[in-house]
Amino acid sequence: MHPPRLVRIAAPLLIGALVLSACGSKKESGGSSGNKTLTIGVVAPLSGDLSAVGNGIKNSVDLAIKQANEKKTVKGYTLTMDAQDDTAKADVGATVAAKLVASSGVVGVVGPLNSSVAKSVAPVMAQADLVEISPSNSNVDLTGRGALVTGGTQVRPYKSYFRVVASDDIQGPFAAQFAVKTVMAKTIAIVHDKKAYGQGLAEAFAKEATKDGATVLKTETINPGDKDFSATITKLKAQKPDFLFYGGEYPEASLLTKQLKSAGLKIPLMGGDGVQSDEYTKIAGAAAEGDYATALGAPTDSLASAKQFVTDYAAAKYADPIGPYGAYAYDAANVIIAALAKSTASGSKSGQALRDDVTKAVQDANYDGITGKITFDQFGDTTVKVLTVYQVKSGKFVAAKTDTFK
Amino acid sequence: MSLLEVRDLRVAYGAIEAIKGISLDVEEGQVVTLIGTNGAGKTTTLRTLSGLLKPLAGEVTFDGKRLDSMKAHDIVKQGVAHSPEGRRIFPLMTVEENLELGAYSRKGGTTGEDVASVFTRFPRLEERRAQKAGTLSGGEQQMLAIGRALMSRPRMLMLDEPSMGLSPIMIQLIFETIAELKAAGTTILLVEQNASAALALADVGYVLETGRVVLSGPGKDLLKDDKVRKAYLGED
Amino acid sequence: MTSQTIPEARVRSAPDLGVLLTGAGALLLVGSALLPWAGYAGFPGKMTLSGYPGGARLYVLLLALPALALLRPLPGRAAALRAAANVELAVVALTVYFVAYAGGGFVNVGGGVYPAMIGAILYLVGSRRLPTSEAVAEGVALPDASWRFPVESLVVAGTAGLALWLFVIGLGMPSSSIASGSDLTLGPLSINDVANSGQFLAYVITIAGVALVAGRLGLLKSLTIMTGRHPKLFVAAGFIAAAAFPFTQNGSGESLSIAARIGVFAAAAVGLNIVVGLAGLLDLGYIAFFGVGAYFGALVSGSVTSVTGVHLPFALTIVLGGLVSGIFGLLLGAPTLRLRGDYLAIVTLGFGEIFRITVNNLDGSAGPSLTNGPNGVSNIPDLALGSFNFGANHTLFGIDLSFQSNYYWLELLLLAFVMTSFLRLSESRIGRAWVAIREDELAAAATGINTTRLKLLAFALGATLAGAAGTVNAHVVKVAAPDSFTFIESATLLAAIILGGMGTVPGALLGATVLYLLPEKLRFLHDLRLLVFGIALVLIMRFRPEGLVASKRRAREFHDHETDPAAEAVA
Amino acid sequence: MDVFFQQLVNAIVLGATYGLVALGYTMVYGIVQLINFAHGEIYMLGGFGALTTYLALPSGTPAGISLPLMLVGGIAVSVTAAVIMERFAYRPLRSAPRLAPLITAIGVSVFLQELVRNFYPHARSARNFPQLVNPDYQIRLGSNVQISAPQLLTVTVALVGMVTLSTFVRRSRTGRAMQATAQDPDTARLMGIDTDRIIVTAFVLGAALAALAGVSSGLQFGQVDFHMGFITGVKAFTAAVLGGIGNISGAVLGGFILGLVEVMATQYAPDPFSGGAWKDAWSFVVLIIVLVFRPTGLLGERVAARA
Repeated sequence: MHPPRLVRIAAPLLIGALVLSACGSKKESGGSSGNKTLTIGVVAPLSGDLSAVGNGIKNSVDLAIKQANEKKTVKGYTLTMDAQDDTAKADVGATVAAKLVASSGVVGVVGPLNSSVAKSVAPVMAQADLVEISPSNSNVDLTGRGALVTGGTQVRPYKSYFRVVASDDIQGPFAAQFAVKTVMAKTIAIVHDKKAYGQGLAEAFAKEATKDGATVLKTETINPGDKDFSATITKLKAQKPDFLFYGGEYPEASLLTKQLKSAGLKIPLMGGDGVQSDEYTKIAGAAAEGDYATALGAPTDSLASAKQFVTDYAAAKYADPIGPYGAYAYDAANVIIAALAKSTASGSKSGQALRDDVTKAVQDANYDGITGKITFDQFGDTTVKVLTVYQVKSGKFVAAKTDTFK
Repeated sequence: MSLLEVRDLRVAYGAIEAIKGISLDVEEGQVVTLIGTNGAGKTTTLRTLSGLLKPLAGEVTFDGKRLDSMKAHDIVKQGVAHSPEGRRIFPLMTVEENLELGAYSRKGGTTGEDVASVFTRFPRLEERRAQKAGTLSGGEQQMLAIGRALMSRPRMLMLDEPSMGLSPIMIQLIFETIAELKAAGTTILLVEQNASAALALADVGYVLETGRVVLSGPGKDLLKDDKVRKAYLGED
Repeated sequence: MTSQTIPEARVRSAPDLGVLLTGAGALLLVGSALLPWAGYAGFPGKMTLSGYPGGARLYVLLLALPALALLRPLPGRAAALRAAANVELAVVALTVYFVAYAGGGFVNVGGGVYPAMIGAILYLVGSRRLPTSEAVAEGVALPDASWRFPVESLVVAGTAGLALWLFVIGLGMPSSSIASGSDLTLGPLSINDVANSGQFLAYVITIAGVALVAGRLGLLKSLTIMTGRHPKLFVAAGFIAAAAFPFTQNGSGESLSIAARIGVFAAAAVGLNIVVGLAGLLDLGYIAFFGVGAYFGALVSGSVTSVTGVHLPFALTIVLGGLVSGIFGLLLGAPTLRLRGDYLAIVTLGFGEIFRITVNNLDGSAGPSLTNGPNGVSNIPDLALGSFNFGANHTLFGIDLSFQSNYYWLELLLLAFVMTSFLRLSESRIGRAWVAIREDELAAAATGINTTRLKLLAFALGATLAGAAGTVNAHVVKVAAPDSFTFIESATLLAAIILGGMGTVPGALLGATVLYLLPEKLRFLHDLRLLVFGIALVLIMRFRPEGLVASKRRAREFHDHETDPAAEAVA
Repeated sequence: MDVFFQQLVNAIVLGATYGLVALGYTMVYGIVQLINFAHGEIYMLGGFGALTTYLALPSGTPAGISLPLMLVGGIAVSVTAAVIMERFAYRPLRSAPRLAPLITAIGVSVFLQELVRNFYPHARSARNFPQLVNPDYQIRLGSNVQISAPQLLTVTVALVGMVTLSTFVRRSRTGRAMQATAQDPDTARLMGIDTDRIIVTAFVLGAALAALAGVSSGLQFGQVDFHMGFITGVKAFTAAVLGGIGNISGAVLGGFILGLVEVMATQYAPDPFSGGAWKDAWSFVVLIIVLVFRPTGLLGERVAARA
């Protein structure tokens, strides 16, 4: 008689259990050192098209937590990470946010990547006063800045939401001023990927560039995931631009600049912090030479801590690259860790009291990060108005100009 | 030993047994016919013999080889050709291409001779050789189906309802063709609803009822049988 | 209740070896469940305690209980015990494996593990030696007596409650890497991932095992007879149990949030089931109708990001959202429904994409200003019914309820409404006409059914239900953005009803639950999550191509197909 | 006018890839009525197969040697994957309800993407693909109209692939058997055709052509990534339906029309509905209009649907 299927599966499993686990050392019963545990959550797309960027964020937070545990930054506590995959979708974001809120050990969250996801995550976090720092959201509405653009008063929509990157209405105009006043661009083509980040940035750029006197061509869009942009390039080429601003992220930007140049339209491409990545120069190769990208803060490669971060990240052998937002995520995590250290120093708190304290501590943060000094205004926006324009020289982004946005 | 021996064949569709144990023999050079009402299991028998259906039980032996576990495309290679019910010609191919496909099982070798002989038998097809088969009339399609079956140079030809849906003139023509084939020594297993014409031609006939053989014998005898006359020839 | 008279000869005078071994195995297992299984703290279920069958030990105990049947020969007991023993071995092996693995080695297991392993093997060996000639268990109905109704009602209601309770326990099992006092990490997986996933797997296997045992003993058949006699009671009990769910959550919103999402997903799946399951129209763009409802709901929600500035009462919003979506269904359906099968599929896919592209573009720059483009309509305010604010936590009967429970109840109402609509429709004349169209459109037309009008109706009704679900969902997730309405969403919905079993309500519910929970509970696999999900889809279709809950009708069709693709050939 | 002709060139290049991938959809669909959603992933695997081959070759191998080897490597990987997929995922479902294989196909598609993402080294973001054909090498077709060398290669490979396939299907014995199986599988078996083998052949041919498309896409854009198959897959499927699914010339025609619509919508569609943001919507609008007037696609001839 043949043994039934379950036995055939279970028997090897049983034997495997014995064999595999026969080796191993006896552990003292009663658990570990008596440290209490606090958890930092991460909300980012960990699967799907954006998984490389999302995992870069997750890994950077992981690195920050490991280093904090080694240095015992938060005394008496061990930090762990709870990374949740939002699959870049708003509704999934709401669910994982509820999940993080529900686990009392979670005292702070880094993420999410997408502004659209943030809009469903932030309300849930605000409800529980669980602090959330995004390493990448730049949409103006998240901190109520949208009202400023239309001339209203700014009201903070989510009381526990913070971000360490500049909103579109700062980064875009900063880039535009550089393009028009420093590069002396006259006819500017604008392309974006029709996503919240890309479009917001491109529109802010276009507005400022027009104001500064440049001719801005009708905005063109490309679809994320497409590879062949020749139709758009042909259309632009006929209008003879001398500068191109791209709102979007590096995967499309690198292909765009390559195709731009091989089509004979040899003009510089400029992007925001979504483009300012080593991956961009790696993929685009020689075509990227002379291109520009902006990023918040002073040049990171001038800071020893930033260099150390890149080295440590490489040493940890993560499967995914740092990506454009890894450094910001690392800083965001460290801001939360610093806030934790402060909140727990005065005595052992837990639950809602600790969350409230951490949110307050983040609001008052004054932290020297690898992307520069981090402080927040009353709406959760970074107060840093220092931005840097980078230019690709010999295959690397090199700081071209650092300035305070006015 | 007969060319085709079927022993206690049983076939089911899901839980419904359509053939409940049929045995029959076809001798080399004979025309054998299966008659019966709708649902008696005639077509199912042919489809099982050619391998389109898998039998539940029973044996099918053709020229000493077991067919019951063979796949349909291998059975053709044994020399069993099946012209299916409803003709089932390939509508988007030309008449000539349809015929060529009939010879598919004979790997290599020329087909020109066979095509020519089909055209001799059915001059109408030659006129339409380059026409899409789907545009032919019903009778022409039936000629094509028979011609296509002949292309494999079968040792036994199975014809399923060749007269169905045709005009009286066409029916006559088809039966003449079968008679000619018989005269040329072709072994034929014929399924027909037109029982009188079939029995008149057949050496042996089997009467099927709800999946069983209820009567068998020489075609001429069956033609005279009272029960058969009542049930299948519409006589009182 | 399944006892029947057993022929005297079958009852052996002396217990045979099989009975002895099985009994000994079961006793060992019961004993082992009372001993510690882990030599270290941290594994869920207080595995270091003795005298307390916590965690997976409870499952071990539970699966040993069928051995009580040894005391009295019941029909089907040998088969039942064999099933129990198989599952028991799997649970023991799995748990030992996970305890040892999470503990860093076999040396860290507790003393209860050894009797458990020996017991499981004895149990299995013994059960395989039991005499098999015993009668097969039949489902039994209670005799017609005055006490039948109350007893049956209790059983039926209890079953519904039990099923939901089991589901709730499974849902509540932690599956993420939230720490619980350990600092160990094992490669990419934390110790808690391992432990939690081990316990979750053991739980799922145990439930499947208990169901198998009950099936072998004829209990499931009896249950089917009873629930079949009181269908309304069964459904009502199910809903009452579901409605009570938030009271079990201690004010936490996590499980409720997941359950609410399953609810809205299931509601959409049931709606799609009208189009695909009943009328047989393959729709690959169904999520667009859901999106129409979501956008409509968002635009009239009074959100500051809505260009309309309108704030309608929510009850009106649902109705109008459904209607608007239904009108879109008519517009889509009218020109395209004469297309056949897969052509219709690609057209619906196309419409779905056109919808997504359009809402992404209606932002005033690439098109007229309506939807805020990629930013979506966000900051949707919480619902308020009079003074009751959906966004606030409440206390009811002294129990804390997180704000998610308000939305959960809303989704439950929606689901009840959609399910009722589906059942009413499927049993109506229209429903039967749809099935006729699905089976053979030409024949249906020949019997005088106006196929075009009915197909259009199916499309419009499906769209209406999706639209209503969409308006609700917009308020739950607080944003309507184009990202949520991609082709993958439509494909997942379609997969839910095919996986569950087409054309049935329980199928759609189960499919939606499995498809939603599977990736959720696979989160411990981190990067390999979707990989395993893909394999799971392939395997489920491989072994249950007719779906998990096949309607009797479809199961029959499927089995006809198995032997003969051309069933018309019986001549 | 230059702009128009340049856009025409762009359209042909774009359409060539769509057409090449569409052939795989159309062949498999024509024979087993299965929408093989995982076909886009076969295209992706072709690109990765070629990349692997390139990396395995000693550096400095001349393009004249490495390019053909890469094609072979890409085809080998795609074909192997397609054969395994057919054998273990689809064949067991041949008599299952019609929609079951659709879910299997989605499962296979997710599985293949994740397989590459997780297990191909550094494939989580795009991997650079060797630019063996210099994209800066431009061939002038007019005063201001040009085509780059990799684009020309894409078109050439596609045309050769299409012509070879259509000749094979129309002239060869196996091709005839494929046609017969597509029109009537049962009767095809009665002709002595091993339909199982024919189905595998359809998968193999489709995979080989998809691999060609995958490799030429890698050469043209200088990168391959794990999700490149999804969008191309959907577009190619659309192209196949547009041309009349099951019809080989139709798939090619559909591919080119789709390319043309996308490119021309980018340039010429009336504002504000022009540009990349709307081009895919235009594609589907054209598809729907075509199907409303020709319910079986442009060249679809099967009047009496068999499914």
